[in-house]
Amino acid sequence: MLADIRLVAAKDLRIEWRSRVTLSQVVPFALLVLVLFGFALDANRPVLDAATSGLYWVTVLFVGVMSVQRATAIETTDGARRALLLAGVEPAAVFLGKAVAVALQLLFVEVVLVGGVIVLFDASIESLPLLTATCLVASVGIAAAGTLLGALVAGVRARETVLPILLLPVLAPVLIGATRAFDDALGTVAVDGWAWLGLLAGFGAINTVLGALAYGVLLEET
Amino acid sequence: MSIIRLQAAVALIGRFPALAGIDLEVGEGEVVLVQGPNGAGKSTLLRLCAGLMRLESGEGTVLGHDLATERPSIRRSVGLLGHDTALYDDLTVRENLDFWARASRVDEAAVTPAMERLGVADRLHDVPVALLSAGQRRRVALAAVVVRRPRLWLLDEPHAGLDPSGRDLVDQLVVDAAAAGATVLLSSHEVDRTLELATRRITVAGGTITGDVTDAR
Amino acid sequence: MQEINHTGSRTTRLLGAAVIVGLVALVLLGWFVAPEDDDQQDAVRMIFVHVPSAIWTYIAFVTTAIGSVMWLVRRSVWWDTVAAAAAEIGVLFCGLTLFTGSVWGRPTWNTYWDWGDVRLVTTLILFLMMIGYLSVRSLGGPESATATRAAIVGVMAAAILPIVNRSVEWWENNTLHQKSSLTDGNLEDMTLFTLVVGLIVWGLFFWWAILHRFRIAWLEREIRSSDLDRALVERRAEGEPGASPLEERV
Amino acid sequence: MTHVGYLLVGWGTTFAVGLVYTATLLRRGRRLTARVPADRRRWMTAEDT
Repeated sequence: MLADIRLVAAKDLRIEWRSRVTLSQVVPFALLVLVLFGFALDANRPVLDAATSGLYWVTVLFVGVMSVQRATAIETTDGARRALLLAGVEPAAVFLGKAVAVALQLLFVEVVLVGGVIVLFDASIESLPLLTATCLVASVGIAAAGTLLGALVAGVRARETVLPILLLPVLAPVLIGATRAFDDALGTVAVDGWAWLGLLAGFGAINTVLGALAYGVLLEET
Repeated sequence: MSIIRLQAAVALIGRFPALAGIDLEVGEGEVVLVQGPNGAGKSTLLRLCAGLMRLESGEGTVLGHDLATERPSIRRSVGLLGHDTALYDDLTVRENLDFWARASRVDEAAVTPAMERLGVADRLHDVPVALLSAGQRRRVALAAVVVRRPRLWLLDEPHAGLDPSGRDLVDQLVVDAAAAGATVLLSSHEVDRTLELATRRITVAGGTITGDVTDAR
Repeated sequence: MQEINHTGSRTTRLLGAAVIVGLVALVLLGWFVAPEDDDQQDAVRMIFVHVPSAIWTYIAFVTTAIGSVMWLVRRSVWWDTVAAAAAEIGVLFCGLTLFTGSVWGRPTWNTYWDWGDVRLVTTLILFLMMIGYLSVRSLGGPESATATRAAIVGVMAAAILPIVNRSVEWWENNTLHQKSSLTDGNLEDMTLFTLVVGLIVWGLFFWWAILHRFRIAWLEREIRSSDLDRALVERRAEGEPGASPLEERV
Repeated sequence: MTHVGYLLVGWGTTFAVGLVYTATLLRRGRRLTARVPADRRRWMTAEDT
């Protein structure tokens, strides 16, 4: 099972590395969104400072939707999903493998965005452990919910527009939780970030379990 | 020991009886040619035997596994070549085959001989699949089946899209597979070519088997 | 059985009549009999519409979640149709809940949208998720695939609703916003009675609507399946004469 | 009677939406029933899923 997870994750990451979409398109897009927020709010310094973590995580959510769409596209070409079934790989392993690949890509973009936020919004990190923990746990939640919903709309005509409608409301708790945790980590609001981290962990756990169970049912439907 | 045993098997696409009561018994080592017009149910029959479809009614076993309850284990032990080649365009030929070999829990050492066998080893092995022609893609897909060394080969129009040398290659593969004790079920529109290959010919029409001739070869 | 050309039946006619009678009673009770509130005066009468909608919204979504699970576990077509019917009515009630909530919020908290009201914000997120559910329902493709996709969205919405509620609750508390205590306060018996009447009327309407919507969903399924049948029969007929090597799906 | 305006909007919209939905349900029901052949028109009850 673990070998299958590593196998699928490695495959997705190699395809991603080969086409460099994350590097060449997703990261610039994320930074661009930050810049646009900067234009919109910069004149008003206090608002920008207070909103930094919120803007950060809205940007990450958009990036999440894009990465999930990419990851899903990989499998829909040429009946790969059916072949995975045929190869006898555990569906849960396929799900976890793809989720890991999405999570890692998200983490990469998040690190870049932390740099962006420090430079562009001159945020200062008060608690690095909380910051990194939040990124890790939130990425797991986004990747888990995203990978399942991505597979759900795979092969459907209007999947580019349906996925955001499905995914973004589901990620509302992640947006709320991660933003609050970052407020604590960046010292902008006196709030207990670690409690919020627990909530994020709950969200991640539920979606990981649900995804692992439901992915097989979805693959069977092809 | 019968490799495939189907009794009154019915498989639906939506509500349409793609297979409307199939009775079929295929023994080990047989090479069965499945013929019939479009929409007759050839592809569905192959996909049913591969464990990819739900058995609506009737019963059946493939390689000793029950079609209703043990479909995952059936899928693990068959090699299906369908219309789509299930390859990742961004990966090279070797990377694709390595992936499918490891996914099928087969030793990767089998990849190189399979590639040589299908003539995609020398120039093509590090070429991304996206750049290959349709015929070359089918050879790689065939290589993926060869690598798994399945006991039951399910080939859906294996000759389609191949040049003459490719078609001979397919014939040779089928002969070698049967010689090695595997069972082959292949559907094809090229009636003349595949005739000598097959030990048995069944015709499918309207979702049922309308003819079953065992050649006295 | 005489020719029926509508989705009605004796039960739905009975229910329909009961709903109409109930609504008349509710208006009389709600507007004239029930007492006004000390600080809200008559604005409180919105409760008789807002609360029943909210409660029946959640009942509808629980029905959808149950139907989704029953489809995934037992592939029960009947439950899948129930889930689809309940979801549409749930979204309608949810919209009404949000609308009446904000209209009521205007005079009471002088804002149309009150981010501080945990229930309102949670219901909004649920509303968006269930709109996603309905869009998945209309994606097309094979019946069983659509049912499975919708069922997974249904289960997912139900699974993360507690997390959504908790996250909104914590988030709202941290902003130390004055929590609306209206619905939890002690209600005079007349108000309580009217509220119960409201709940009953909404329940009858829900029952009436889901019977019709179930039958409509069932008929739609019939039509879609027979269309697929005809297409495949066509394909088979077209395939009969010479075998053309075009890509064959069946 | 205070806030009559808000109450009218709140209650009125609820009833209006209810009425419109009722009408669409009945119309959809009638239109769809016509398109389905008589034998298949019977909607199954709980047991025969």
